[in-house]
Amino acid sequence: MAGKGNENVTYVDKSGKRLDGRKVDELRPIKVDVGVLDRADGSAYVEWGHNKAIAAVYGPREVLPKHMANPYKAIMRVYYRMAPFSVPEHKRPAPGRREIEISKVLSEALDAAVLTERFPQSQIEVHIDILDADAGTRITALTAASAALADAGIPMRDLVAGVSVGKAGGRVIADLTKAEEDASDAVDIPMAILPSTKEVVLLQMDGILTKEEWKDAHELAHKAAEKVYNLQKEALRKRYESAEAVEETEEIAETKEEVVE
Amino acid sequence: MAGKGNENVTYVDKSGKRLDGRKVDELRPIKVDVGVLDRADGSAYVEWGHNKAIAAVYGPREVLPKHMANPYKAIMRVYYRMAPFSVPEHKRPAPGRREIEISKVLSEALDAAVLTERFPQSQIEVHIDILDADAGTRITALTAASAALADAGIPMRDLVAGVSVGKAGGRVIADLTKAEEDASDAVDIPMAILPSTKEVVLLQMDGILTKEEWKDAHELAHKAAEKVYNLQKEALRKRYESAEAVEETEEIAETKEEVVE
Amino acid sequence: MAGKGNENVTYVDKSGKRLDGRKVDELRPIKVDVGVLDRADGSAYVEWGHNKAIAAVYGPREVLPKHMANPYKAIMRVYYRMAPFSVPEHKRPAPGRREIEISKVLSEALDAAVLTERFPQSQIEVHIDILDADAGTRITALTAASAALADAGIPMRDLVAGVSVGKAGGRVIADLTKAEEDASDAVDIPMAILPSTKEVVLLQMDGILTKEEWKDAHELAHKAAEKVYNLQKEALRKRYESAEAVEETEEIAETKEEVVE
Amino acid sequence: MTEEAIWNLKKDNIESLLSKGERADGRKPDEYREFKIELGKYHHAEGSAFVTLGKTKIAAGVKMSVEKPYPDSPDNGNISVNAEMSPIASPSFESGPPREEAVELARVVDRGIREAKIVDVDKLCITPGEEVWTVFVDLRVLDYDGNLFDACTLAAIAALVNTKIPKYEDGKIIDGEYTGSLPLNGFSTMSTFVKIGNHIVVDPSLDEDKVMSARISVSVNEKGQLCAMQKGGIGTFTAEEIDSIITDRVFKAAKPLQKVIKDLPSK
Amino acid sequence: MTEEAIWNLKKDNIESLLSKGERADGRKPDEYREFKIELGKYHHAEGSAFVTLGKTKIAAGVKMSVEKPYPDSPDNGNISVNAEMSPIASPSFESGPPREEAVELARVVDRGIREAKIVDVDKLCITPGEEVWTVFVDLRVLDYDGNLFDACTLAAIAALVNTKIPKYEDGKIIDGEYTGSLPLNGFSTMSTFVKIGNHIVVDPSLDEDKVMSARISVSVNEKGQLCAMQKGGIGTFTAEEIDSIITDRVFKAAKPLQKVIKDLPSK
Amino acid sequence: MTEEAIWNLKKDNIESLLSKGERADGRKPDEYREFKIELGKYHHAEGSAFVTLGKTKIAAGVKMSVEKPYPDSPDNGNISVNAEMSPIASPSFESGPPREEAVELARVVDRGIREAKIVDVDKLCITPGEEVWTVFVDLRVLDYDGNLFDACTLAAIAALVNTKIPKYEDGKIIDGEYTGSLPLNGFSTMSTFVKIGNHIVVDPSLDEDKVMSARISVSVNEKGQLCAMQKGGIGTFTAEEIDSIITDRVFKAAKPLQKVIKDLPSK
Repeated sequence: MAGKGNENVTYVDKSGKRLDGRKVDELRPIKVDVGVLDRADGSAYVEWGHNKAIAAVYGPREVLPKHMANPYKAIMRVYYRMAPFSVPEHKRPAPGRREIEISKVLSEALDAAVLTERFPQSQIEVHIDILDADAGTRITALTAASAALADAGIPMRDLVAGVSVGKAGGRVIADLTKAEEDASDAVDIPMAILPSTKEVVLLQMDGILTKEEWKDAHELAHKAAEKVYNLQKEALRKRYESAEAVEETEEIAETKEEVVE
Repeated sequence: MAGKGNENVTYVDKSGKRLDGRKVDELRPIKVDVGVLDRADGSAYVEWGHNKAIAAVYGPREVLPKHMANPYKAIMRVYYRMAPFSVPEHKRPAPGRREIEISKVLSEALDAAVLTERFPQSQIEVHIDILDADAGTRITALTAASAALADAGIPMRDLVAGVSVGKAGGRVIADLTKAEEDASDAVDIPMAILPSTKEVVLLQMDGILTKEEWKDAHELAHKAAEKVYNLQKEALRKRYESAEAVEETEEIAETKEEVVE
Repeated sequence: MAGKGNENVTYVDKSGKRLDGRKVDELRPIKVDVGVLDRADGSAYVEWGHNKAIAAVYGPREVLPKHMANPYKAIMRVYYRMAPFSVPEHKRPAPGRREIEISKVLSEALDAAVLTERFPQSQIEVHIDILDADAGTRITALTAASAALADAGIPMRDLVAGVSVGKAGGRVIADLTKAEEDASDAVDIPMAILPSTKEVVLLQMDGILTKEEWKDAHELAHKAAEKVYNLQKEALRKRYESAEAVEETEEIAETKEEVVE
Repeated sequence: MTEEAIWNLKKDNIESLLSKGERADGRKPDEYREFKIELGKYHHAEGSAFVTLGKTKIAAGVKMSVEKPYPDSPDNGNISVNAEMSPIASPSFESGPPREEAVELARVVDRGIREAKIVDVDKLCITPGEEVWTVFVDLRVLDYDGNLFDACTLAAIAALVNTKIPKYEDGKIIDGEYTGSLPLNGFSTMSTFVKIGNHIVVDPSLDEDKVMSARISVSVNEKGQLCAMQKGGIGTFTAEEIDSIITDRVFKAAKPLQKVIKDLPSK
Repeated sequence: MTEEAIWNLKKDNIESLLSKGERADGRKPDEYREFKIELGKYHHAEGSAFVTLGKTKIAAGVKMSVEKPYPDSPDNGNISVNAEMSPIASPSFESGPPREEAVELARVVDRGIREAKIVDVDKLCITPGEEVWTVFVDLRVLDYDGNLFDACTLAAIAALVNTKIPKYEDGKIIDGEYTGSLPLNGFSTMSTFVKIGNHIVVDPSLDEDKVMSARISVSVNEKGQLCAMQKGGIGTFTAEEIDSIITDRVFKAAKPLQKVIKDLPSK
Repeated sequence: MTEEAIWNLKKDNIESLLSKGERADGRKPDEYREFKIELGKYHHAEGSAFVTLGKTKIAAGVKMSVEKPYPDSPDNGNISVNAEMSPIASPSFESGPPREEAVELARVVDRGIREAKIVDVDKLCITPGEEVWTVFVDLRVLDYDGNLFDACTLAAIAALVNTKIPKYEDGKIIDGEYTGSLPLNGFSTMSTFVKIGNHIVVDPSLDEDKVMSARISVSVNEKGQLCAMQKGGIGTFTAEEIDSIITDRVFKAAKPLQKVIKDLPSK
């Protein structure tokens, strides 16, 4: 993780403020919209600081090729992809090794939450497009994916809240920006948590950290997860209300069509 | 389309002659040979100016993988490929985006002519190799493909005649060469036409054209298609005559073989 | 084959000694170990001069996809791969054209020895990793593969002995090193032989050779094959003895496990 | 009922409406659905646009990159258009390398821009023969509700209008600093007509896209000239149908698009 | 019995043993299997190691190559780790391009080395902005008997310790001549714990790898600091489990590995 | 009858004929079918040939390209042979990247040319260490009626004989202008023998190719020296069979090919 940051940068000032004015445990602004796409079975759009991710969910549906199916549970297939314009240098469209690894860890994190045993022989697909990236894309993706799964009506033990904690300029902080990740002592710890039970379903770490710092970071992560969880629930509540309204309208529309036919 | 041509080039002189001596509505020399390959179900070789294309047809045959089959009609699969030595700079063997797009539009143009509904659950394959390229390869390919389909005995509503019209040096002309495509105001309009009904099954355009120019170009295209059509029919007639002769010989050969066995 | 070797190098001196002290018909040191891997059905590791190859065998097992199966015999699938660190310049991990060709000729050479007709509808896989390369990797690979097939209990008409003969500095010699392959008149002839019947199952040649030189080289090859054959048999004999010991142990272990369950 | 049978029923229904001069969503034959353009949504892109056309949604982003020019045009920058039709947008799209549909989409949008000479590539030279700007336009289809050609062209043109040129010093792009807007000459729009039975309508909805027999996309510049065309589909057009679209209907249909594009605020 | 059913039985068996504090092979929860490191086996590699951990076998080789540096680090060399999980090692591995398991393995091993700053990339510059050394570490899994993460990390680190820098003159690497050993700062080891039922053990055997619900790999440097982590598997860890592993168990478990790595003879 | 069964019948038939010293098409064991070479058919190629051997048809084209030399041969040009076995030529060929048959074909043809040192690569240097000519020989199999090795070698050699070197000025190839013919030293031909039962014949027809158990291709230069060999097929040759082919039969069989190649008009 350790970046090439100028050693003279003060990542947390005396009043406890960070480069962008946040407190050490403060998250960037997060916006969660659910049901943003028409064709997908479920969808969500998340803005998290400068990060922007859109997720679409399909399923449970038939597994192709069939011999890949699991007779005991649904298989989760997650495709995390970065738009070529989402990063400072134009990215080639084919998925790189980073995207392949992140797709795998996101798939495992979501699989831990989804009640896959209810849908044997089937698959659930999650497609995530990162449209803008600024440190924290995988947790933005995860937060969107989890909300999109709920939007698709896929039963889950809990929502999955993505958070990131870490270190910059000698201080343990929550939700690092790219500028903070460039600190020479930077540590980035993306995590995903099932907030109700505080179970950890994704955990990665890059950078040098002591045991003591880990304890602080870990505590910070669970607090942050709680906040993300509330935003997800709020977005789903809104969607549920508006969906009910839409369904009524659709019923009327369908009635009309029948008349036409 | 617009090329880097010298503005001082006179693309059509006062007597109506073009750089290579042709009149504005005159096509380059075209040669159509049918039944040129032994292993394919049908084949044709077309020379059109410097362009050289060979087409092989297989089918109707089984679709693999099976789930791609259509229960109502045969599917058309067209593979348009350029030999690495067919162009000024050595081309890599793997198909590029241009070849993929052209394969698609050729496939649609041929599908419009073939009575695909007679062969549900099956596929018809057309493989075309461009051995020499000089503006107009896709219509050379299409003309060869259409003749090869007829040679394979695939029923069609009509032959498909490929033509190209366009503009260079301010004049609407038929069948542009590479030199004409390099004009700074060049427009290229590859088309494919079912000559009996004048239906258009392929149409692409690159370059800036007015409505009025379009009308002239369109008229020219239908006239040109008639000429190509006659050449195709003539080649098939020749093939049909010689094929009858060959079939008689083959029957004798088969009789012999039976004796040997 | 002909290399860029210094013309002044004496590849065979007056006393008949080569650059590394070997006689013209002498092979480099060869070490054959059988049963070196736990998970494969059969395995072998061969060091041949600086060459190091490890081979794993699986099968006979089901063919996937099924329509590739042969109703009359097992199909042989051989994957010859070079480790990126096995050659002077770091090699990309994806198999190159050389690896694809060698996999094919090794597959044919092994197929000639294996009693494939005993296993219709099935496949036998041989995976070979070259960990160090110094002229003669394909015959090292073949020698390992053949021993691994025997270790897997696959019935064969005979073991396949890989050898290489050729020419350097005007002399016909056995088992060329990379230094000898760099001679300006170098000829390399990799061969594989079924020693019992002296049948040839692999033969390639690069470089300029006269008929007379061929005769000498051919004779040398059969002598060398005999030596390789003895080393393979010796290694299998050792393995067989120790395997019997191991099997007894395993039986005891299995008995224990049953008690535990 | 099989999916094929359902589409045949839908087709009959759409056709019988069209016979009465009606479309399922109440539009006239040459009328576009509502569309909306949002500019500059993506901060890492040098220019970007988010376009909705009906429920079709496209995210377009432009990245500028310094590259070696092609030997035959040492003084010109380059433009490259790519389109991704990922399963995000439709249950029938597949993941993996771009299939022929996505390749055609990208190449047709590219020609609509390239042939209209919208990007002034002469002004994108940094050092002749050494360094020029390449303009990468990437299109992500996010929701497929019909007519990707026109929606993607709108998004690409809008993203180009929104594009700034990064500051380039000592062989490096200075992240977040810019030296001006991308030099553009006019604009173009693309209008796609589809044939259903013997009826032809512009801006096909999803259902119209699925049941059409033939498609024609025509690109028109701000001067009312034609600048690119592409016919698709396994059906045919008569010569008269083609003439009617190309010399008349396309210019009427394109008006609302042209008006909006013309008024987009440049960077 | 299906394969799935067999694994469920195995899982029950392993769990019931773990409830009694026992493992199938007699180890304690935080105990590694026997491991062995052989250095310098492959003469074309600039450094190499052959590692066995239980019956897991890894061949690691390092090649040094001269490349152009990345624009944002003109004075630094680079390191690149790749892992091949070919069918040589297991009947369940497939040939072809690396699948997500092999990509994850390579990237986690890479981070365990990179984040611990083991290779002194500042000293791998030949000409700033022009030529730097790239250190290619290639891992070949030859026998899969569980716990590839720790075995591959051991093999990679050992191969680096064994690495010499080739002589480089007039733009060419002189084959077989060297100018010194690869500059290293300290070392790291990786320790992988798996959860089976509600038991957690280090260094999973093949069976433990197959029946585990969740996995966590923790990389620790020679100073006792954490330097990389990766959770895997579709199961979960409680916050307490994580803390116990990260702040306590990993340091105890890693001791034998650290001792051996520390004493490896450098080139 | 299955396809396999049909081939077994054919094989029996071919073998019983061979026992009487006859081939299905009336040839003697060491006799080639009729062949024909047309030169210079493709105007964009620097050299080209269209070869028919029986009904097998090959189009070969040569393109010359300026490239950076390999570091270990800074003064030499390079040659690269590629072969495409597309479905044009046979219902059993598949489209897609070259399969192992096409890779082997290209590499064996390449070695037959390279090892005979036909192309004088020393004379293909433009600026040592900077620019050299690469000679790309591309082979398109258009009709597969047996014996691709010999037909492709004929086509490749003929295309090389037909090749002119493009004019190269100021870092650019001048399209359509040439400075002389490609410098060649002698030539080679390839002769392929197949074993059916215990009979061996040259220049296999399609049926002979399909039923053969083993194949050997031997390349011979104009001085009567051997310069490349390749055994194929899952059958075996005895030591005596090999000797008979290599030291005797190949030289007789190759005569008509060598005569025609020798008399080809150079550019």
